[in-house]
Amino acid sequence: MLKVNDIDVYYGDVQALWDVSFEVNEGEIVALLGSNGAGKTTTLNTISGLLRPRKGHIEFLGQELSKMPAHKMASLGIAHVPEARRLFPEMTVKENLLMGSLMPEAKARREESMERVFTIFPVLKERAWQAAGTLSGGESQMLAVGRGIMACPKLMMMDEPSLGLAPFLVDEVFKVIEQINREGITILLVEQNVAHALKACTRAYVLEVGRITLQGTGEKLLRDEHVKEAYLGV
Amino acid sequence: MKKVKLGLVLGLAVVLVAAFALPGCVPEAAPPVAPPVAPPVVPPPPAGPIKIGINLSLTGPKASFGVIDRNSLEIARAKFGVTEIGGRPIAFIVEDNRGDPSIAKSAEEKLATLDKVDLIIGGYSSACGVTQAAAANDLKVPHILVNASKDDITMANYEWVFSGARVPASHYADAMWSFVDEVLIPGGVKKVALFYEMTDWGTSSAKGLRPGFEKRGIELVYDSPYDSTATDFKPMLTAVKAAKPDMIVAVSYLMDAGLLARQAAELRVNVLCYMGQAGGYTMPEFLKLAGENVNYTMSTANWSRIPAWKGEIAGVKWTNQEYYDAYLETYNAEPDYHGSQGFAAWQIALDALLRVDAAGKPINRENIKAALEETKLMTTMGLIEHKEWTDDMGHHYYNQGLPLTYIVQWLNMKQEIIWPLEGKTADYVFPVPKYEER
Amino acid sequence: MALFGQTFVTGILIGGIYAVIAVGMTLIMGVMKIINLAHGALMMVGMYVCLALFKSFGLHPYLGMIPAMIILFGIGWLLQKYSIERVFGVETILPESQVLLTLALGLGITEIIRLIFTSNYQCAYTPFSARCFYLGGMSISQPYLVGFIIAMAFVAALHILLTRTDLGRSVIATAQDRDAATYMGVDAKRITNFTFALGTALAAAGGAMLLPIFYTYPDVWHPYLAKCFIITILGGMGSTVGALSGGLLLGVAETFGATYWSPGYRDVVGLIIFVLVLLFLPGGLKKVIGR
Amino acid sequence: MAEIKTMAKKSWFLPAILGIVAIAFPPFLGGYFQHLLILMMMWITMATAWNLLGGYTGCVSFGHCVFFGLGAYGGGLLYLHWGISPWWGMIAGPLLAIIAGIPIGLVTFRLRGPYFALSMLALGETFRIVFTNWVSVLGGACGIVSSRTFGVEKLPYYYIALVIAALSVYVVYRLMHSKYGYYFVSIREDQDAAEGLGIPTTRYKMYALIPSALFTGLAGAVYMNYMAYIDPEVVFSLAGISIMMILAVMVGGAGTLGGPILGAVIFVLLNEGIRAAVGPISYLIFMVIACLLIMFLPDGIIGDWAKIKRAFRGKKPVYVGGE
Repeated sequence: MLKVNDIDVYYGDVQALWDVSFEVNEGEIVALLGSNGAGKTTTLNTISGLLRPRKGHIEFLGQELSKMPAHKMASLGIAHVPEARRLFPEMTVKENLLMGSLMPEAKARREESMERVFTIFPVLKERAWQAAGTLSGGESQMLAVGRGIMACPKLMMMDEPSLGLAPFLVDEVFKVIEQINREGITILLVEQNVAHALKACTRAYVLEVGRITLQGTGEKLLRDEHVKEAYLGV
Repeated sequence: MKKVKLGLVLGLAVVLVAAFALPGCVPEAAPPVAPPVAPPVVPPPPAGPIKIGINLSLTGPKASFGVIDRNSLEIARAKFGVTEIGGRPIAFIVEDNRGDPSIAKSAEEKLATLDKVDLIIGGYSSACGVTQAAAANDLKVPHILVNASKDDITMANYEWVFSGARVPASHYADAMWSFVDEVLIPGGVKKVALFYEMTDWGTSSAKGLRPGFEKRGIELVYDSPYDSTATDFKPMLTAVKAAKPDMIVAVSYLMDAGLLARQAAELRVNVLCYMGQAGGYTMPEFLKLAGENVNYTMSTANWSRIPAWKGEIAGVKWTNQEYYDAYLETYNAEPDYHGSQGFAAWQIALDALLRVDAAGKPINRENIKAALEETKLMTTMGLIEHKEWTDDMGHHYYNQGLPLTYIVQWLNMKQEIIWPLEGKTADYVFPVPKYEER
Repeated sequence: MALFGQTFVTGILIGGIYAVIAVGMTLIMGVMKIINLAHGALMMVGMYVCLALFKSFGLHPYLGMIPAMIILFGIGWLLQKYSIERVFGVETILPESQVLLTLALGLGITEIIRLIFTSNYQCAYTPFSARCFYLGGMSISQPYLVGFIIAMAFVAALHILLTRTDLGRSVIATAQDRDAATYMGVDAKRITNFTFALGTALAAAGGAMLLPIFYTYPDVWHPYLAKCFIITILGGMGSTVGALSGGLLLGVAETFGATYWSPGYRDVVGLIIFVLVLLFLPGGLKKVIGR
Repeated sequence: MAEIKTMAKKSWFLPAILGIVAIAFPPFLGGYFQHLLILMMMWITMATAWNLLGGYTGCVSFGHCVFFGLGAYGGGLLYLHWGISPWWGMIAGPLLAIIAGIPIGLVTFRLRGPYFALSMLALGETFRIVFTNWVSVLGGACGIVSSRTFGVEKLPYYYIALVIAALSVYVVYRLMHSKYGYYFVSIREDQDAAEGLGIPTTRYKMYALIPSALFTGLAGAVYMNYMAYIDPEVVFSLAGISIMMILAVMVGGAGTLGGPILGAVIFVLLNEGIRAAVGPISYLIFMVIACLLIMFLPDGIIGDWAKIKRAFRGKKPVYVGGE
């Protein structure tokens, strides 16, 4: 579904990614793991078109992404649930959700998707008229994910959905991720919470200082010595 | 992209070089060994045109009047048809000073030293007038002031600066006092509200008015400056109404006069007499903006197309009405007293030039200056003489004329002269009817 | 009492017109995060379009408002697309170079208008301009009232546009988080162009409402630009309700300052409010009233 | 060619040449050019002073006319009230500017970016209106006509303006080559990070503001003495003083030492040159050029020098790492 081939990405003159390649197949949950500053968010922003690779290609459903303007991604069926939530703080919860479904196909199913989000996250229904800036950390995360669901995407890219959440909420979030995936949305997950992510994902890649160093199924990586040492603290 | 940038940089370079070269292409012929304290006046070459520098605000917020002045000078030049004197053609060199005193000084310096003009005409705003007059006097170029009304300009002893047709700000009201004494005070005016726009002109006019009221025992119940660019004068007029004056005296710029008349009518600020101080109250725009609300408004004035002032220069007869018609025809707009001052400035200049030539002397700065000192000429602003005199406020003026002032009243949407009585075109209406009863 | 009431009514009526001009500025400032110093000059262009229509076709400024808004929408779009956008987002030592560009544009536009229409003071006087009615000793000017009503209608329509439509929500979203809006599929550049054009059209509407009660000349805009800043800061960036309340508040405060203090210090009142709000109520009235 | 380059690299070479030209040349010029040179020196002082606070420290002030105006009024008020020679304004003016600058800084430095710019703009307007209205103390709208110390002579004014301009450039140069300069730039680049490093940002902004106000005030005092006439409309002008200062700096290059100097020279020459050449449409042309400069050289001529060189070289590749 999504193929990233050999991309190099720069911030100005500073290189951030070297020869990054990976792919996501339909129906999978693919995790992109790594510590702070490894280049995970950079990778997502490059797929989203906010950054441009100097070298390499990105393909989504057979279409070349690396030359397409950033705002076209949503219409192709890619939903980006960004890091640090990036909600619209002065808009209400409901308006934030509506913003998720601007593309014609998603717009046609707006009511339906809204119901779906409210079933998954009942608390959002209670807070529907509250400004997004006033939500708690867990609620904002739910809203960010909910906004992604509103887009009825083919691929959802999630950037650190568990960041800064209480442990029981983290479990909750991963449950939701798996549930969304079961409903037919492919997921590209960027995480620092390696243990959780590896359990949830089909396959995973490890990014270290801008390079892919390891890849394999979740179970395989869970048993990998390097992963154990560096990320699982075993 | 690259090509655009290259073109831009090249273009810029050309402009810069031009900026250096254009003013500089006439090499400065400064006197080689002259002592710097008193640079001698370089006599202009006998042949070549007679150069007249025009230094006015043609752009910027004060452009409107600078343009009227320039247009009027052109009309005057066309009207009298003198294109050459003593075999030398007359050339106008126009400089735009944007109403900025430091640019006005730059322009004056350029005219005097690079263009080597024989005479400069200009100065609309007071700020520019001050610096232009000082520069002209330093550079020993005769300068005819057009509008700049600040009293101080001709109170400085500038022997090269002539101010015939322009009225010092504190004398705009001269004609009013006899009217106050003979009509208004007997008619029951005891309390006056004074408001004035807060530039130099408004402030100095107000300063000239206050002692006059004080001397006559008339109480000032309201006295305030205001910003002439405001949209809404109702707060001020509301306060004026609450002060219950018998008479309003207003010093207004241009469009604020119209708005004030309109809004005074809306608020029904009824007084026995609403007296403007020339400026906006005598101009064509006043009628355009205030419509029928102009009626009964009085104003001091120093020019109107009605008085049958006339004269003859270079064998061409003129009247005020002819100037008015020519302006209306050429520029499709009505002139006002600023323009008349511009017209008069060329009358004064042309008269001086012709007298120099008639006396058989070469036309140069010294001789023009000497001729201007002798000026005694009927102009659109009345009889002009450049004299040294002291007024009752103790102001001592040099080379200052005193154009006649009188009072007009708007009646049936027309300006009529009502005072002094010997020049009247209509009888004054006093006290004026209330707004409700009009 | 009549003094107080008259002052209050006058302030409210003029404040409504201020609000329309400022609401365009507050939108642009909210979305682009730069101060648009060309806003006043564009309002002046709107006034001249109305004036030209009035002079040549006798079209009343209230009707001329519609073509004026359309024309200014186009001018705004072009200016944004071909000039301001070029420096927008370019890394510079001082981001304020963009502000300076808008200023240079504003002054340049003023000179173009001067070339076309000359520096003369002009007005669109109709007998309607001076009509008013009286209510308990207070006079209420009809053109002020009509201007106020149209202004309120514009602010309301804008508010509905911004909160009830996808286009409007995209504008607000872009103002709050440009990248996140892009993730949602919003073409932020296009939305910025649209916002600039819409803001410009609203300034033109404000100019059209001023024309029957005021007059115009190429430099007419300077005080209005200052008022727009004050209202934007007072109301909070990007907020229609903030701009409305800010406009009304400024109108009333100025009017009271002029009546009870001195007409000469009228503009100082606004400036003092401005600095106080900056210091003690950062974010403006928006913070207090929600949005 | 190479020799010239190495010589130019020595930091004293260019200033020395410029200095000799600036000292030796003007007596041979006519009055008009001397006048332009005086204006140029005044603008160099103002642009350099603005650049210290705006360009280096990142506090873009849209209200520097406050300091210019106070600098001018220092001497004006002495003359108006006590008949003291406005010459003393050269001391009183800048002093007044600093005295006003300290509270202004304390209040406005709490704000950042566009908010700081706007608050300064509002202050500039407030000063203008107060000076216009308060007739009894400040002279009001009529302004102050004062005496001229050197009469018709222009050269003394020129040399004084030259010394002040040179002094302002030297002071800024020394400041920027001390630890202060380092702090100033770090505040501009990232105020939060600077605060995180323990730099008292408000105090350092004040250290930038005081010399900035001082030299802007001195320029005002020179203006006052030279023109012998001031009024609030002119010296507290937003479009004529505050904005033009920024424009001069931006054209030359903000945050560079040479930028304000070059910008001021271009500003005066371009302004007067176009005005003399084309008359009333000059302002439009001036603004069009300003627009193009900002659009294509947003960091100014010196700041974008590399860009200009690249444009001249056409498509030739730029070698990184020197020749």
